[in-house]
Amino acid sequence: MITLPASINASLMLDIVLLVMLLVVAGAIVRTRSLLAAIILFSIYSLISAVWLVVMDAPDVAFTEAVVGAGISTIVLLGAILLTRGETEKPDWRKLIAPALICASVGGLLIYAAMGLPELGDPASPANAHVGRAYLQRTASDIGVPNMVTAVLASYRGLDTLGETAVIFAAGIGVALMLGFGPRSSLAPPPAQLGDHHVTLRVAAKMLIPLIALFALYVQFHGDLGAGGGFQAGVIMSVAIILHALVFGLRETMAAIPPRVARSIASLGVLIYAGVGIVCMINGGAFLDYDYLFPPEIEAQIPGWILGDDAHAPHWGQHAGILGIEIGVLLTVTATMVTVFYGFAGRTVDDARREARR
Amino acid sequence: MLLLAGTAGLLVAMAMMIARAVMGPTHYDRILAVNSFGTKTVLLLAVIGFMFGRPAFLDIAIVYALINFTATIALMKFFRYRALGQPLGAPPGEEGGNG
Amino acid sequence: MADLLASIGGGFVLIGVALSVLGAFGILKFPDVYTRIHAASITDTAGASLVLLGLCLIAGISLVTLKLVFIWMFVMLTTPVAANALANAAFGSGHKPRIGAFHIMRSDERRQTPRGTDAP
Amino acid sequence: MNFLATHFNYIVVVILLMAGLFLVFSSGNLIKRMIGLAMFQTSAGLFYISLGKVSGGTAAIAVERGSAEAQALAAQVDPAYAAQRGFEGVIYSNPLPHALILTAIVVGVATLAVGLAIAVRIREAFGSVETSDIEVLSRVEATQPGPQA
Amino acid sequence: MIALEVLYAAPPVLTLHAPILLVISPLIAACAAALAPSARVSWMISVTGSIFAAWMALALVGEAARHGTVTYIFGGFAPPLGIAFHIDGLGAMMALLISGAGVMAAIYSGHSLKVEVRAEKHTLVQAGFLLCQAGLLGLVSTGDAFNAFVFLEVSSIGTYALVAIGESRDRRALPAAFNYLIMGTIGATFYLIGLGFLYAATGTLNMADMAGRLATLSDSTVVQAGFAFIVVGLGIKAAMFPLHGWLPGAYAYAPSLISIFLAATATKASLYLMARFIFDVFPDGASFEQGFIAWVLAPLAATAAIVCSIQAIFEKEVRRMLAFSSVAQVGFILLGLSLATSAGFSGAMLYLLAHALLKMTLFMAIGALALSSRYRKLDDIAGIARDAPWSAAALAVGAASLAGAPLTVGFLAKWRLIEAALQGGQVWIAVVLTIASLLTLLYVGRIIEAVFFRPAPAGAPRAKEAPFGVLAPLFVIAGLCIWFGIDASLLEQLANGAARALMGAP
Repeated sequence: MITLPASINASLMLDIVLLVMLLVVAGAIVRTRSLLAAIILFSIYSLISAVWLVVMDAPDVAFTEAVVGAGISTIVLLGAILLTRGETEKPDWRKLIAPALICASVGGLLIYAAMGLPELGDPASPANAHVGRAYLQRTASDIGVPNMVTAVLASYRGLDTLGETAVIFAAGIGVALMLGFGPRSSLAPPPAQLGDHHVTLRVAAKMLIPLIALFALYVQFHGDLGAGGGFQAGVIMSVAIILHALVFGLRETMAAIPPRVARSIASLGVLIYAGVGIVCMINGGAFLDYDYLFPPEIEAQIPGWILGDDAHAPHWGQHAGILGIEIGVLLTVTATMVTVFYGFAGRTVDDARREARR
Repeated sequence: MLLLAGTAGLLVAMAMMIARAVMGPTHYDRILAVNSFGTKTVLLLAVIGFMFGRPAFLDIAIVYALINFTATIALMKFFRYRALGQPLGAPPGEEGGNG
Repeated sequence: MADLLASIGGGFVLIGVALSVLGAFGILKFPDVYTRIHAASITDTAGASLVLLGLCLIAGISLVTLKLVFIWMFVMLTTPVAANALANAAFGSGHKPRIGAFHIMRSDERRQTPRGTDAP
Repeated sequence: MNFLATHFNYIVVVILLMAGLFLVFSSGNLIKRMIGLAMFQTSAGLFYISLGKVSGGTAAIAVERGSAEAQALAAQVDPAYAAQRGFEGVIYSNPLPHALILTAIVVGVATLAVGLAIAVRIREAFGSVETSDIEVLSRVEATQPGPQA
Repeated sequence: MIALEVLYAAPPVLTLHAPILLVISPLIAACAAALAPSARVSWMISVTGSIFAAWMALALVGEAARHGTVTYIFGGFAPPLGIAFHIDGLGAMMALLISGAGVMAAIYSGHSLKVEVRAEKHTLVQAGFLLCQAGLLGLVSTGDAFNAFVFLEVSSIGTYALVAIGESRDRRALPAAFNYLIMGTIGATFYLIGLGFLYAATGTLNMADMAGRLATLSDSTVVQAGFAFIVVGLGIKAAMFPLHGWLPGAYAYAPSLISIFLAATATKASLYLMARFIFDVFPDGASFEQGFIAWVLAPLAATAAIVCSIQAIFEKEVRRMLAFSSVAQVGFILLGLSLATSAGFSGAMLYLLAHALLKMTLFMAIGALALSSRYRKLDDIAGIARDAPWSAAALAVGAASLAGAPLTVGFLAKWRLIEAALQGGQVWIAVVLTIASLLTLLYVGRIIEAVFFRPAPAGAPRAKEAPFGVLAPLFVIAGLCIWFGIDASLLEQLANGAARALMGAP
């Protein structure tokens, strides 16, 4: 009696309300001249889209959007405005005409084209009928994991995800090249003031950090059963490390995980991913063909009960392959996000002046 | 039906938070709004999961509850110290973190 | 039995949501940041607790309940701490509460106050 | 009007896309432009997700056939709709756009990080993150004789 | 031709996996370079990885010549379910071009980076360079449209930061890189949106499958919008005329390792993808496509060829001049493509290869001259031929080739294009090509005049000749410019194979 008979309509209602909220927030972001307000509103924007994504049956994407939009993006943006300062200048309205015209015409074209799209939720639309349906029908027999998004991401389109890992790695390299070198200020604790000892925060953080890390591992290894996976787990893990740096200071964190080590771990992750693919190649399959991850004589030795029941036995390679690449993704993402945070948080405006003079 | 009403209520509360975040007037109001918005999002995600019969989505709510905290700390440090990398002062007698 | 529990749970959810809405109303209407923090942190924790309790009743005993308990723990841990940090930051940066008989010490007086004491 | 109801998602997504693009083009502040760019990319993801929604569907995480959860999910679907479309049991939404957009979000955050890092260096080198200031300073640079080794 | 067969030879096991080895060898080398303990080691890794990729590209050229299209299926799932690489003559040619340019740039970087970038950053620069290479190689190999987006971004993200590190010599590198990032990301997102429309219309992401399904859909507004967004998105990435604003800065201020590699490959890879979509994926007879080619692509390309050549003439900074010239030359290639005939394609492909060679020569030579004197403007290198005769000679070869002097590869390529235009009955294209070539002569003349015939500015310190490590790759490429100008059979073979692939012939 609690579940709704007409939940289709409930989801449609939610869909519309959330989209209107998105519109309002987007409008506010465009209008505001305060950078900080824009950042705060942007984090609300990604929160709303995360909820909307859940309503649209995309919990994996919602997960990513929540951890990225509300976590990493916000922190990185904050770091950036700390190092740049300033609000935006009041724009000259004459300079807004051309962009407005471009956007209006592109938008008009898009809306006109969108009229030809199949209506929302049409199960017979080409997008849902062709390849999409094939994944729904074949995942159970091909891959044998319940989460079909993970199946598509890690196995059917595993090469995309290798590319994605490479993109993250490249971003880590980019930020390290930009901000990771040069002198670092002493990062002394701030002058003591009344009420500045933050016992509450330190205690809460000490309790939370291990919990967050544990939860990241849960997300990591639960990824083929429920929403989650290597990327989400990596971001969560990096958030644990970032929280440590925020509360106990960057220097402590850097002592535990030096920047160079973080960069090395990032490249190690990509290597692990590519390595899984190469092992498949060596055993006679194509790149990333996890069915060849183990030579047949070894695979025959693996009892089916390891994965719960005998029905899973033929998918042992798939499971192990997905596990392997997800570990690679986890390492790269964690290390890269930490590198990015080091880059932004490890600089101060003084450093910048010193570097500029040099 | 109760859950649907709950969802609607949470949406109303979220809309109010958006209004506060847009209006300001100080940045602290905005942070308060985003923090409170986050808590309501967590609840909404949980309720939606039940309403749609997929309570497994609670993971997203958990992760958001965790990340909300970190983001708020970052914002707080932003105001208080104008830097993200400094340690938060320890009480007298405790040396950890002063490095 | 399960239906009854579910109905009770739904009731809890509704009460919790109503609290949240009230809090939101407070955040919208109260005059300054401290009173708003006050409105937000109390209703958020209480509202969240009630909603999550209600959902627990609906879910029965399972992994889901455990997750709900985790969420509750995190909310209880983070919301008050964040509110504290926020008020601290606002106060430290010199925002004066608008209502109440507060006399904000000037910064030179503040330095003389021994560490660890609460603000007046 | 009917079009508005069935294509509401696409219209909103287009407006969001254009809001992001407008911010990129119109703002003089580099950080603000990066926020616009991030909005633009996020909204492109919303477009794909809208494409992959199936009415009456649920997330593409398989529930065990015949389990209580599966029965509850199947019961949510309007039987007339299911019969008309030839569905049986639980309906799942299309997982492919979800996988694609996961990748796209990752690309987005990578771009954001690198872009902001460059913006920070611009502030350090030019003392400003306003496009107008940077243009003026660059033009000054172009008229100076090149430094000799 | 026996010599070629020897070149193409690779052990069967490698040939079997050549498509993926082509892409992951630079990728793995990138990880190894990031882990490398010293700049020297990372340089060696970079060179090794690039050479291995080039070897695989050669093997693929041979395979594509023998079998038409090489298909490599990933994960054991046949497309459209899985991702597959489809490498035909065109893809193989592009792969060879990119990996060849990669090898040369990598060797060159052994010395140039030392001067341009602080030593502690070298490992990461090499890693970024290799990632960029891997991304471009993936882009030209893949048969999956979304996978192409991913590879496009792999190559772009690292490049943005690599352009920006040119700041140590000229701080304008930073705004240039930022601009590049904004425009590049908008381009990529436009591509993503366009692809979304195509996906909505066809339900697939595999290009071959998509082409089959689009054949009956050319009236749909959804498909047309998809076409528009993909072309504009890739047009930004390829610096198509009105969308080229990011390019001069990005090329001019980047470290020479990057500007050499980008000038030879980056826009061309996007151009490749655009050609794939226009001629392979979208139905050939569609009226919107023909209208686009006749009324948008060709006029814009012609404008680019003329306007950007003029801009180059009035540009004072050498590298920016060459960058504007690149935009103009992209116009040349697009004009060839817009003929939509076999001769036009083959001419355009020949031009693409020739341009890559000669632009590499020019950027390498300019980089070599800049090693000892940090100049920016044309006046600063006046009379430098006296101090650095070898670099200046190579510069002359590149410049002559760009101007289309006989006995250089540039001449042959221009000749083929004009010939194709006349054959196709498009006289105006031939006229535009001729005018633009004459304009090219003007700015090339300015460079030659400054370097060889003007006295050095009084009081300027004398420049030094570049070391052997820089001159060797420079002379290899400059030599190729001349060699192919005399005997272009190899280039023509590649270009014809590519043109055949675009025409859809087996």
